Amino acid sequence: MPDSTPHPSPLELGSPDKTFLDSNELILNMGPQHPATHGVLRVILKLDGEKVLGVECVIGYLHRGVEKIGENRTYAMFNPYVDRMDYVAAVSNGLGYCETVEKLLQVEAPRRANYIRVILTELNRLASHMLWLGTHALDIGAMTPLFYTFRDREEILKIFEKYCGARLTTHAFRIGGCQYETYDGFERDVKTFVDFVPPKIDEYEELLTTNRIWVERTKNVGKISAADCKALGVTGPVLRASGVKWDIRKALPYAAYSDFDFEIPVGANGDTYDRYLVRMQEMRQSLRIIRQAVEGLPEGPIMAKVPKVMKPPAGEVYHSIEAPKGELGYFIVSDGSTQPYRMRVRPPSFVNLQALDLMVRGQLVADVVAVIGTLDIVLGEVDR
Amino acid sequence: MTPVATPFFFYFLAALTLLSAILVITRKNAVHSALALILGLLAQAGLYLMLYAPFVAGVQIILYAGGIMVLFLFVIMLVNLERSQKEEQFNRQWLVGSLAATALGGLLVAVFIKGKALFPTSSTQIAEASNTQQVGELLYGQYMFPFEIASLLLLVAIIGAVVMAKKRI
Amino acid sequence: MPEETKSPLPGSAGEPKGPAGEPQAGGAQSAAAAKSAETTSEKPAAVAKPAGPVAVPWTSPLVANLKTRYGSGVSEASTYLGQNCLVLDSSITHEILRILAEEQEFDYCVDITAVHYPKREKPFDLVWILYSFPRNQRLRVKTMLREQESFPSSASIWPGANWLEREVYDMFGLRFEGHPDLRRILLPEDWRGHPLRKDYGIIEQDEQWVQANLGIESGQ
Amino acid sequence: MLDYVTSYLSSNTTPGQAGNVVWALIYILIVFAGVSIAVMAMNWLERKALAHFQIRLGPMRVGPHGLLQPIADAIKLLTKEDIIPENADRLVFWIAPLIILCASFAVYVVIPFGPTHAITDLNIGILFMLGVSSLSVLGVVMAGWASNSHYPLIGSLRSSAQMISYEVAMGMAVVSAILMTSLNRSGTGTLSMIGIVEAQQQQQIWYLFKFFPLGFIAFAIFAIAMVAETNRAPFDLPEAESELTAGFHTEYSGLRWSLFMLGEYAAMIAVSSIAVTLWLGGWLRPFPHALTGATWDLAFSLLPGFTFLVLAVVAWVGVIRMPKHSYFRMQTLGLAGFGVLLGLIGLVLFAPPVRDRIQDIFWFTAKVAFFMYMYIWYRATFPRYRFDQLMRVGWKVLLPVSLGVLIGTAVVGMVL
Repeated sequence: MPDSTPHPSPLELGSPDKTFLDSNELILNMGPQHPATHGVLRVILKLDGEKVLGVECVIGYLHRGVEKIGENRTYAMFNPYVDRMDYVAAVSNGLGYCETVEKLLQVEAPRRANYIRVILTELNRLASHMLWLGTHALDIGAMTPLFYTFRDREEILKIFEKYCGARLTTHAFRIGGCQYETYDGFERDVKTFVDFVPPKIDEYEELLTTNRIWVERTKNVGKISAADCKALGVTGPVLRASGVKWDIRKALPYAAYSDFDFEIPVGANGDTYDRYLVRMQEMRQSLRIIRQAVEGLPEGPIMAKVPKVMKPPAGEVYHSIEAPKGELGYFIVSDGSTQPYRMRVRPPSFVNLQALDLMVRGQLVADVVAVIGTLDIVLGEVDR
Repeated sequence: MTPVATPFFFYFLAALTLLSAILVITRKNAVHSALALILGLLAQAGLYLMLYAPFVAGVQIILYAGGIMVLFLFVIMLVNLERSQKEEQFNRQWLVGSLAATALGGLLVAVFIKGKALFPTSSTQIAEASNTQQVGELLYGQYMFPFEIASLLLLVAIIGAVVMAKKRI
Repeated sequence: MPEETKSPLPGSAGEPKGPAGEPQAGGAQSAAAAKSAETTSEKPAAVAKPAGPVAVPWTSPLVANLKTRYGSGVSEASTYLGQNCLVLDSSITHEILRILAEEQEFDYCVDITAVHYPKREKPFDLVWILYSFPRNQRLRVKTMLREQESFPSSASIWPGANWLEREVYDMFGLRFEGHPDLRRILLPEDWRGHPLRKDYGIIEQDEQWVQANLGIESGQ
Repeated sequence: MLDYVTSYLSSNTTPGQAGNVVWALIYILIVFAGVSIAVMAMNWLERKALAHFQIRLGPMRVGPHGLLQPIADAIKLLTKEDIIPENADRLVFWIAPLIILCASFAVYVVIPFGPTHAITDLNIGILFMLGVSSLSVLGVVMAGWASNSHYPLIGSLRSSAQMISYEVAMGMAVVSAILMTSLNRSGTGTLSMIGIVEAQQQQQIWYLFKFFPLGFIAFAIFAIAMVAETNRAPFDLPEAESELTAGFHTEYSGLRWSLFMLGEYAAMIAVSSIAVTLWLGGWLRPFPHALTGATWDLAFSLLPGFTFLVLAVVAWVGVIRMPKHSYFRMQTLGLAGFGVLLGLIGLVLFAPPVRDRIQDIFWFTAKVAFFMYMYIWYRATFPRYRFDQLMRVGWKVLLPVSLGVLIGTAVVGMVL
């Protein structure tokens, strides 16, 4: 057990009604309508001049009661809802949900379906990381990468659209496999994309990786140690940037990930710059996985035998996948009926956001923006 | 070079200076006072210009209006002003104050009348084109020593300020 | 929190009567809830249907160790679908959690959540999902709580439990003793009731809250 | 009266020096109009160039290639509702943009677009410029304070701290350039803007290249400091969108906001003019001494007209590439008209009397335009500095280096 982090006490949010020399403690409210909070996150900053003494996150503005909805819909009906949580990585959400229910039903998705799932999920990871990079760079003041990443993300969304008709909330998978067979030219499209992207990633890196201002803005900003990460339950690239080589795709493989050869990029310092590098490397590794998957795409059925009316035996199961943001888990309790008795989603953004306070203490206001960006949160997932 | 409407500008600037000086002490809001002070300083810079001392006017604008007053405003803005607005602006010592003011005014008038000889009656006009150069020569030639002393004094003040500020960090 | 005492009690209302449109879902749910309350009150997995998988007892040094130390406090240790689960008595759970974290290297608290079984004597299952980085092993710890029963906060074991427990409090109304900042997290401060309790129907949006704060009909 | 007006034409000085009020007013009007048009053009260019950096098209709808976009924006801003926050200090809120605008435009009094193309030539020209432009800090501080809101307050504090800090390094760099003027044959330096350019002419070298690394370093320092001074990327912290929404003018909208923008762009052009005057030889054409002789003179004097003709050709290429559809007829006609206008201007510039008088202005403008392009380029490329890093760059890098350059220039100048 690592030395537990001293728990940040809740801020005293009294009005700074002091005069003269005491007056430098300032409460600044960021959001919920603020360009840098990536949605409707409200952050209350307690400042000493520009130095952050502490933050408090106020969340829930986007709460839609997804878990309650899940308990009142059948298993198949709830499937599209999960796309609405992390809406920039909807495919990952769907994969996690489908696999969990499959586990509960004791159904195995066919091999071909698993390969298609891996391809689409990794494409989605790329899309999510590209969106993250663009907005993160924009927060730090570099406008241009945003447009480059959106240009390339568009290609991914086009593949999604061709595959299932939707771009963002794809509902790409069904419980038991995939509903759609790949369209004609799917392999060609994906291969073209895999060849097309690496130079683009080089282009982003050229703009940022060695840019002095970028390095100064991100190095040693929002540092978090591996021990703190584990204690706070932080997962995903944030954990890996702190030096923990842990990725559910490797640790507890799911879908077809055990078939592929890829590396887990790891950082050393756990600062914003390392997280940036880790995510950039992850994009390259995703491309590697996609290439292997599309080249070895097996023939066969895409749907396992799943009863029309799904009534999983009573029991409970927790299953998690490595979403672009971290560990995305589903805990489903079945009572043998057509609806889940309890549907719990373990969102990575929600847990990761908790680390914000620890990461920005003692840093400057501008760093809060950088750190919110580097945590890569999606408020739809935080609030559910 | 023929000056245009000199008396008008002189009286205009003089009136502006006086008006802003009065505003400085009568405004309750410290920021307004500071702004009035800036206006006064700018009017003074205009007066310097009329005296064919463009260098002094320029320095006046850069240092006083542009530099010092910004720092003034900084401090005023950071300090809570609510209290000062509620407080009474003038205290009860107006009798003593006006006495002192009269005395000072009398002194100035007396000096002006008695010591008329001290003031040059015909202004020796410095050529505008080389005004700056002459100021420089005076500063670095005749008044070298006092100039250096003054800069040393400022250096001491800067170091003192840094030391005092550091203690709080 | 004052609303704690005012919150609807289990079994008092049963299924809420929503407007027409959702009666089937509500009926199915109440039936399901009743059935689960009857048959799976203790261990839902144990009485699975004939075709379904069966939970098998989980034996490991860890379980043996705990059983010798706490005896009957470890009421069940089972493996269902390859997932290990410990069911513990609520009085010793906190202690065991601490042992798991500090001695058995379960250094990552994945999730804390709860399940509501309104018909049961102890209506709440409080569930921890733990993970051990060194062992690469996942473990589920469950304990059962009574209505109004509070439980020691595990934020002192895993600081990350802070928000997770706040969410459990927000959604189920379970209180955690010694929690550094037990407030509602997702719902507004003045929300009434705890939505993930089974007796808080999906239709039963807090009409009053919507009316008061948004000035509109809730439209449900 | 007519004599009074025409008498100036034969004189060979600026209207201010000649004491000719009528011509001074005419010049002021021309400069004011010219700068306003330049700001509009800059606005359009920035949006277009930035868009192309970022694989976008930028404004395309209002007029051909969005040429009328600045005008549309201006109309929009002028007709917007005038909002003053309830708790704002109305008087100060009202004055702040005016101060910034006045400060930015007053600077143009001494900018020499040519040996006689300046409103006046002050003996303390460069001092006047620095002084007046330092007044715009006041406007920023006032705007931030008067808005009575946190973001503008922090924005204005940042902004004014930044402007004051970089003014120091900027001043040092300027002084080293002024030192170079005193190293001429007659031995007396000058602060006059025209005098500085003439000194470069006399010494037959742009100060950028004088004492080779020294002049260049001073110029580089100035080029960095002037970006910070005008609050532009990568030093645009006061307006850091992602942190402070819009900095000191968060609460401003409509006309007042447009005054801030106008002031900002005017200030950008003004500081670029200082850089051009001090280091890039002001209105002097490139290679005035290496490439001499009547042929070269003629070639260089034809360049302005030639540039406009090239622009006209570009416009006409645009006309040809326009889709042939009735929907685009107005756009095509507008672009064609614009091309014809540019071509006509180019032809007028070929006429010998115009050619000779306009050449200085052309070169000055071209050099300023280079800086304007750099501004856009910075904005497209760099992330934003953090406040403490900005201060560190200003005080710990630029200031010591500029002091070193100053001492170095003095020493080298004495030795040579």
